[in-house]
Amino acid sequence: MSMRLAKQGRLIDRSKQIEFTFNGKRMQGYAGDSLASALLANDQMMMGRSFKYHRPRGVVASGSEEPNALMQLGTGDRYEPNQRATTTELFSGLTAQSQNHWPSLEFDVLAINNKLTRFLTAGFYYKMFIHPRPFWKHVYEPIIRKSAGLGQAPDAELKDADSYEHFYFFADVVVIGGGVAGLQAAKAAALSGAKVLVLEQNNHWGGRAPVDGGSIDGETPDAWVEKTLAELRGMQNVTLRDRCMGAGVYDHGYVLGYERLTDHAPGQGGPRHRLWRIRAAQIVTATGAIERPLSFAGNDVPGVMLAASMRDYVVNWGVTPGQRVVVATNNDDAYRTALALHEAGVDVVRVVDARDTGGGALMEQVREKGIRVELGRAIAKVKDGPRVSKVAICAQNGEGGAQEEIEADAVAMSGGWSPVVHLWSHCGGKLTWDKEQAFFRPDPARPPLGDNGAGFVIAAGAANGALQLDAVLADATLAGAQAAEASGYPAKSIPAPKGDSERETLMEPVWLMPAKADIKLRMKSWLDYQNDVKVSDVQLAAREGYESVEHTKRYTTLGMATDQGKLSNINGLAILADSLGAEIPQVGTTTFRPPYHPISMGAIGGEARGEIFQPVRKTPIYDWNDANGADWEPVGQWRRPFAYTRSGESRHDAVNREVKNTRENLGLLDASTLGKLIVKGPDAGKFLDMMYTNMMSTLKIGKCRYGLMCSENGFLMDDGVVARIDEDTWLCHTTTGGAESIHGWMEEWLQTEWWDWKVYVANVTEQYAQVAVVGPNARKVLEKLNAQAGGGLDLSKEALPFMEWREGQIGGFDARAFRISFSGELSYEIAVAASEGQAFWDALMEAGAEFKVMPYGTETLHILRAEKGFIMIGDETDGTVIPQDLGLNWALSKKKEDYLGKRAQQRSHMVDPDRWQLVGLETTDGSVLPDGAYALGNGINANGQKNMIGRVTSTYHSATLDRGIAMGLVKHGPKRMGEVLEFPGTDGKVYSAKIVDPVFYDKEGEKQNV
Amino acid sequence: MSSPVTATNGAQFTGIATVEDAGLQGMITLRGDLSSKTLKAAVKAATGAEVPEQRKISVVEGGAAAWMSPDELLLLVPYGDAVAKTAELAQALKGEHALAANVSDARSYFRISGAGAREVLAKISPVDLSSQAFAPGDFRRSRTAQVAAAFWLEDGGEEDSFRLVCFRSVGGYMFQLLAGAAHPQSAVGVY
Amino acid sequence: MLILECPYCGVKAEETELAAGGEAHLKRFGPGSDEDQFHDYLFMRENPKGVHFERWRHANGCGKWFHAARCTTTLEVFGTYSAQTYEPPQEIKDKITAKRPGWSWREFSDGAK
Amino acid sequence: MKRYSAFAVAREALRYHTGWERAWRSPAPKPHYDVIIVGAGGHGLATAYYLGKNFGITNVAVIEKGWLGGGNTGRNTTIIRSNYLQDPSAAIYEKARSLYETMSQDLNYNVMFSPRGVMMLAQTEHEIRGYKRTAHANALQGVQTEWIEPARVKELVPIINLHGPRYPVLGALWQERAGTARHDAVAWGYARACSDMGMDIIQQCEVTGVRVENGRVAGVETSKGAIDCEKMGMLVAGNASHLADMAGFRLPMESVALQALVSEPIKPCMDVVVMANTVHGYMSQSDKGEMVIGGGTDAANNYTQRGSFHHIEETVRALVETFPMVSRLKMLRQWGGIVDVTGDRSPLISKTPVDNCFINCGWGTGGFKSIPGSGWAMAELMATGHSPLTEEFSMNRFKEGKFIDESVAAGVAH
Repeated sequence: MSMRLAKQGRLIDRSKQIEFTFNGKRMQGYAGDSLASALLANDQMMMGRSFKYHRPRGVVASGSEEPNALMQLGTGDRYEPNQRATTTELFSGLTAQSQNHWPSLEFDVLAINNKLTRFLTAGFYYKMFIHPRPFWKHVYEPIIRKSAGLGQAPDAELKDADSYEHFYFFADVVVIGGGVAGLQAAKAAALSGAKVLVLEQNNHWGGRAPVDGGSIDGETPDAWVEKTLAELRGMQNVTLRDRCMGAGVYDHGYVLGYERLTDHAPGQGGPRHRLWRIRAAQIVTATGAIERPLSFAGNDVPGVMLAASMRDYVVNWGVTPGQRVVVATNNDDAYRTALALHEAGVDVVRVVDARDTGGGALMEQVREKGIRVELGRAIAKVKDGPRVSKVAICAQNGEGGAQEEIEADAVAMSGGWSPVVHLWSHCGGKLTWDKEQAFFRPDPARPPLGDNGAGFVIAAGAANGALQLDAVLADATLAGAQAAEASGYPAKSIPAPKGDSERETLMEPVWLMPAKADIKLRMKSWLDYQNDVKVSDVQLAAREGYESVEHTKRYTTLGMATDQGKLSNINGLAILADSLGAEIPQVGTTTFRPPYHPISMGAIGGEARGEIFQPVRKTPIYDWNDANGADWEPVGQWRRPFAYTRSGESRHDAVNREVKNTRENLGLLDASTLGKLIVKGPDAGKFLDMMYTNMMSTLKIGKCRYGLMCSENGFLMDDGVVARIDEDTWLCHTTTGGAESIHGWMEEWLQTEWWDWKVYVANVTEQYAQVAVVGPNARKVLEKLNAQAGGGLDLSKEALPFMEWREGQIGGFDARAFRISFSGELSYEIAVAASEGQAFWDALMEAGAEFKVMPYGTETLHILRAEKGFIMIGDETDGTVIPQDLGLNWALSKKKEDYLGKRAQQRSHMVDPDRWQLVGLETTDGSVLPDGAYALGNGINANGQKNMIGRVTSTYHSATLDRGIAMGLVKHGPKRMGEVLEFPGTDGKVYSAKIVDPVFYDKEGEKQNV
Repeated sequence: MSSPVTATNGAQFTGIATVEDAGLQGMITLRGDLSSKTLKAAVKAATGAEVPEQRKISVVEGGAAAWMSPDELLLLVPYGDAVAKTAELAQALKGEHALAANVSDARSYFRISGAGAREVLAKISPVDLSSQAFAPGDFRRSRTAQVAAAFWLEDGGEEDSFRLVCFRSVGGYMFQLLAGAAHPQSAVGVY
Repeated sequence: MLILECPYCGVKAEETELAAGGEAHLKRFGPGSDEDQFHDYLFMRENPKGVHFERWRHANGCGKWFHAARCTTTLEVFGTYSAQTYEPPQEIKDKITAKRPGWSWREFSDGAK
Repeated sequence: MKRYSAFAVAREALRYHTGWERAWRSPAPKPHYDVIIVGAGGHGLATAYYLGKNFGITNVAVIEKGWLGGGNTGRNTTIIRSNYLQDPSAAIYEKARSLYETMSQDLNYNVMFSPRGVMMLAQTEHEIRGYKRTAHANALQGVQTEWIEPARVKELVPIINLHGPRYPVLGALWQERAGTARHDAVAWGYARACSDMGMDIIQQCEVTGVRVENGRVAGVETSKGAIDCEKMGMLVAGNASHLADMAGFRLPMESVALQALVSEPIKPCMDVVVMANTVHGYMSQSDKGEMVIGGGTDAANNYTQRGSFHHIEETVRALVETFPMVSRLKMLRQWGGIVDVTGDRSPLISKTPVDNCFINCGWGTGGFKSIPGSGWAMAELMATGHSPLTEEFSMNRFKEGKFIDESVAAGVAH
C-alpha cells in the first residue's frame, strides 16, 4: 500500500492537517502536500482511467509532466476539469473527482475496450466504420466521442466566478526555472548589472537538487538555495516570482508567464491567474530535465512510477507509493531512489539494471545497504491489474521469457533523462542529438533569433544537457553571464559554486525492455499512457508507411495527450527510428508548441470579459437614450438606439411611430457618432479632390456638398457631407464606422504618397454632440430655443438655405448648424460641444414638447432615407459596388483628371453594361420584400446554379406609404422600369416586385427645402 | 447656458491605486512645424510652456504642452479658456501651415495615483513602467487594453501620479478598466 | 509578437501598437496608366521568402507611417526608416548586404550585381 | 491494394497486425511523367487522384518537399462548409462538400467526415442582413442553408450564451450538412488511392527550379534530380509565390500566418461548429474532445508558421464571451500555418503565363474545406484546358476588376 511515512517530507507541515474529498470520500493531508502526495498518503493509488482503453491509471510523475492523475477540481462556478493532481497544491475543502469512467473509478463499463486492445490498434478507425455511410455520424462517432474526452465540461449556464488579468514587464534577462541552475544563472546575470526576472512554476524553489542531494560549496542544496534566494531578494535589479510558469517563448523576446495566484486558495479575492507578457532581451531556460519511462509490458499498471518522482514523494512529502519496491533502470540516478526508499524504511526488493556492467558509486552504496542488484536484467512484465502485485524479471538481451516472479507493490523505473527543450524550441531553436546521454539538447549554434538577428535564448543546466551537479552550476554561471553580456552589460566573471555529487557512470539507452520483447509484450508496453499508445502501435505505423515522425504522431496519437509527449516522445521516436532502421536524429522530433503546460483560457482573455469584453463607445446622450427605451444596436464599437420602444410597444410599432412623427411633426436623432474630420492647409482643396469623386476645391465657404469616397480599387467606401469652413479649411463628415478609418486613410495618402502637400487633418468627431432636428416643426423648435435665450443664429430659409452651414448660438449653446437632410424633411444638424450635448438635447426635448417631439433611432433613419431613395453605405454598398452602379454619376466629377478609384473604374468589368444597377422595387401586393433576396433570371449557369439578375439591398415597411418599399441592384435595371421580377424567399414563397424609381416619397424634394 | 459635464462625471475608485475622473480640461490639438519660431512663441503664449522634446511633456502652472508626434502637440489650458486660446493660436499662426483644434470635449481625462499606480497602468499598457524607464515628464501614447491613450507621470509629490487622456466615448470603458486593474487584492509587488 | 522601432517617435513598439500596411515603395498608377501597370500596382506583390520592405503605421502611438526592412523567414529587422522616401536608405541596404549578401528585392539589391 | 474493413481489422488482429501493407509506396522518381504535381498536400493529392479517376491519367508524380499532408492540410481546424455568397465560391465549395460526403467510401479510408452542421452567428443587424442574403443566394445555388432564430441556436448549441452583454446572438446561418473531417486522413486516403493507381508520391523531394522551354513547361529540377513532364500543377500553399518565381511569373498574393489552438479534451458538449465573426472566433469539438479554435490572420508577411500571440488573445476572449464555460478550460497547444491571400481573398485556379503550367493557390482560410472540389476542378482544367468550376478563379480577374469577394457577407471568410 501507499502511505505516509513517519519521517521525511521537507515540504509538508505535519502540524497543519488539511481535509479534502476525493470522489466524495473525506481524506486528510498536510499543508505543503500536492493533491497527488495526499492521495498517495491515503493509499489512493488509482487516480484515473486512460483515454482509449479506460485502463486503470495511477500517478506516474510528480510534476507537470504527469499524464495520468488528472482531476475534476472544485464545483459550480469554480469547477475545472483536467487538473493535474501533481501540480495542485492541497488546500482545505478541496474537492477532487477522477475522470473518464462510468459509473465509478473502480468499475468502469468502458473498460471493455481494454479487452479489445487487439482490435483497437493505432489507426483502426481509419480502416473501419466506413460502411454504411450514415453510421459514422449517427452511430460510430457518438460512441467514440463519448468514450474519449477526459473530464466533464463545466456547466454552460454558470459564469466563471474568478477574474483574471495581464501584466506587462520588461527585463534584460528572464530566467525560466528556479532550480539551482536558474538561481545561479540569475545571480550571474544580476551581478553583471542586468535587470533579471526569474520565473518558477512551483511554490518552492530549488528544483530537484534538494531531493537529489550532494553539496554546493560545502552546504546542502537546501541551504545553498535559501542563501542564494536571500541574496537575490536583496538585489534591486532582480524580481523573483514563484507559482509563475514560463509558458511560451515567442518572436522578438516575448515571453508568457502564467502566474497562479489563488488556485491554492480559491475565493480569497483578487485575480485567479495573471498572464505576464514579458519582453526580454535574453532568456535563460533553466527548465531542468524530465525522466523517461522504460518500455516494458505492464509499465502502465498503477504503482509503476518514474524513479525520481517516487523519490520526490518520499523526500518532499514523506509518502511512499509502496512497501515492496522494484527499481528498474538503465542509469545511476535511479539508485538514489533505492537509497531514499531504504532510508525511509521501505523494502527495496530488487534493483534491475539493464546494463551488463551496472553503475558506479551509487550502485555500490545500494549494495552496501544489502539491496539485491541484478545487472543485464529487465522487467519482462508487470502483472495486469488495478495495482502492481507481481513483477517478472528476465534478461534484458532476450525476448522476455520470464525467469523469476517477484511479489511487489510498486515499481520505480528510469529510462534516462530528457532536457526540457520546449522553451528553447518554441521560437525556432534547433536541437542536437547527444549520443552519449541519448537525448536531444539545445544546439547553441542554432538558437532562436531575435529582432536583431542574434540568438536570444540560452539554455542552462539540465535543460542544456548538464546532469551532474557541478556541471549544472558551471553551465548556469556561464549562461547567466552570457545573457547579461548579450543584453548589453559587460560580463563580470564570477566563480561557479562548487557542486559535489556522486560521480555517475554512463547510462545505456534502453528503448525496449527486454530488447527483443515479443509482440505480446510489445502490445502491452506503453509509450503514451494517457492516449494508450504502445510500442506495437508505433511499429505498425512505421510498417504501414507513416514514416515521418509527424505521420506517426498523428496516426497513433503518440504525444498528443495533455502532457504533449513529455514522457513519451523520445521513447516513441526511438522505437520509430529502430523500425525504420534509421538513427534517432534522422527521424527528428515533432514541433514543440506553446504553452509548455496548459494555461487557462481565462488568463489568456484577461480582464476583457463581461462589461469590458470590448469597449463600448458612448455618445454624450447615451445615458439618456438608455433611460428612455433605447433598443441598442451595436454599430462598430458604438451603440446606437435602433428605436426607442415604449412599454407595451413592439419594435415594429415603435419604428412606425417614429417615422410618422418625424414626417408629421418633429424627430430628434442622436447623430454624434458621425465622423468629423477637419482638413486644413494650402493644398487641402487639391487633396480633397483626390479623396472624393466630387470636386470639393470649388465648394464655397459656408456651403455643404454631399461627397463620395472610393477605394483605389474603385469601390464606394464612404460618403458624407463636406462643409467649407474657410479659405483653407474643410470639415468632412463620414459615416459612423468611417471616422477612424477615413482619418487613417487620409493620413496614409498624406504621409506616404503626397507628403509634399501641405495638409493637416484632425479628427474632431468626439468634440461634438450632433443632433439632427428633423421634421416640419424643426425650425419652430430651434427658433423657440433662440427666443428663450433672447436671440441667436438666424435659422430662416433665407439666412440659412438648404446645403449651407452657419456658426452661432442656438438656445444659448455655441453651435454649428448644417442645413442638410437625410430624410427629405426640413432638417438641421446641430453640433454643440460634447460636454454640453446632454443639456442641449434636454433643451430640445423640453422646447419640443409642444411640437410633438420624439427621438428616433437608426431604423427610422434608414426608412426615412430609403423612402427618399438615398443610398446607405453598407446597405446599397458592400465593397463590390461602384458609384456608377448606384446612379451616382452626378457625383463623379468629369473635370478632374484623377481621384482615388477613377482608374479602377475604367477596367473592363467596371464599365460592363451588364452590371447590376440601382432601382426601386415595389411588391405587387404591398408586402415587404425579404432582406437580401435575389431576383431570379432564366435557366442555370455552367455549374448548375440558377441564374440571378439582381438582389434586394434595402427593404422596409414604409409607415409613410403604408406598404413595402425596397431598393435593389438589377441587371439593366434602370432600363426595365415597370417590369416585374420574381424574388424567391427562403420561406418558400416567391415575391413579385415591380421595378420603379428609387425615390418613393416627395420626388420633387419640396419638403426639405422650405 | 448649461454647465458642461465629463463622460464619467466625477467617478472615483481606490484599490492599489486611486483612479479618478480628473474633470474638465482644456485641450488643443496643434499641428504644425514644431521647430518654427512662430509656433514656439504661440505655444508659449497659449500655455506658458515650451515646445517639449520628443516623447516629453513640459508642464507649467496652468498649462502644458505634450509631444504627440513630429508635427503635433497636445496643449493643456484651463477648460474655460480653450475656445479663446484656440482662436488666438490660429491668429498667431496665420501665414504658417498649421492647424489648431479645440478637443477639450473630445477627451476623457483621468488621474491614477498611489503606490500601485505604475502597476495599474502596466496591467493594461505594453509600456515599461518601471521607474528606470518611465519618469516624471515622460509622455507616452500607446494602447491601454483595447483603446488608444496617452499618459504621463506628474512631477513631484510623495507618490506616483499619472495623468491619462483617452477619447471621451470610451471614458466609461477606461474607468472600468482602470478600476479593475486597481483591485485591492491585485498588487503585483514589483514597482 | 514583433517589435519595431518607430523612426518618428523612437518608441520600440510592439505589434499591438502597430498596424501593418503591406508592401513598401509601390508606385501609384492612376488614370492614363495601362492595364498591366495598374494591375501590378494594385495586386502584384513580391511576397518574398527573405528580405522584404514593408509599410507599418504606429497606429496606437504617434500615428505615423514608416517603412521597415525585415526578413520574412527569420523575422529579423534590418531597420526602420521614413515613409517619405522612394527607396531604402543606403545605410539600411548596407546592413542587409552585410547579413544577406546577394539579396535583391524589386529594383533594389546589394549593389554587387 | 488490400481493402480496409472491420473484417480486415479482425483478421489482422488474430495475427497481431503483422499483415498490413504500406498505405502508399515510396518510389524513386522516374525521369519523365505526363504530369507533375508539386505539393503533396490535400489539394495536390486530390488533383492527382481525380486526374486518374476521372481522366485516366496515371503517369503522375506528386512531388513533396517534406512529408505528404505536412503543410496546411495537417494544421487547420477541419471545418467543411459551402455556405458561400458568390456563385463561383458556392459552386466549388459545394462540389467539395458533396465529395466529402462519400470520400470514405470512395477512398476506402475513413476520413471521418462528420456532417454535424456549421452555424455562423449573427450578432449585429448588419450580420443578419448579410446572412439572410447568403441564405437567399444559397437557395438558388443549390446549397442547403437556412436562417435560424436564437431559440434554435440554443437548442443546437446548449453551451452558448445568447445574451452576451455586448453582442447578443440574434440568429444564425445554419448549414446542416456542413461539418468536419479528420484532416490527416484526407491526405493519407488520397495518397493511398493515388499510389494504388500507380502514381508516384515522392516525399522529401524539394523543387529547386522549373524548366521552361519556348514558353512551355518542360520539367523541374529537384533535390532528387531533374524530372521531365508534359504538364505541371503547382499546389503549394505557403510557397506559391516562391515556386511561381522559379517559373518566371508573379502572383497577386501575399503569405501570412494563421493561427489555431486546442483546449484540453473534455467530454462531448458541443455537436456543431460555431463561427462568430463579429467577435472573431470559431470553435468545434473534435472526436477526441478537444475544443478546436481558430484565430485570425496576421497582417504582415510571414513564413515562420508562428503568429503573434495577440490574435490568440482576441480569439479566446471572444469565445469566453460566447461560451462562458471556455473560461475554465485550458489551452493545450497553439500553432500556426502559412496561408496565401490574394487581392480579393479568393483562390486562383488558373492557367499561367507558362504554357501547360497550372496554378492552384490563394485559398486563404478556405483550403481544407475545398480540397476535393479543388482537386476535381484542377484535374479537369489540367486534363481538358477548361473547367466551369475554375472559370471565374483565373488570374485575369484582377485585370478586369471582376473580383470574387466573400467578405461582403461574412466579414471574415474562414
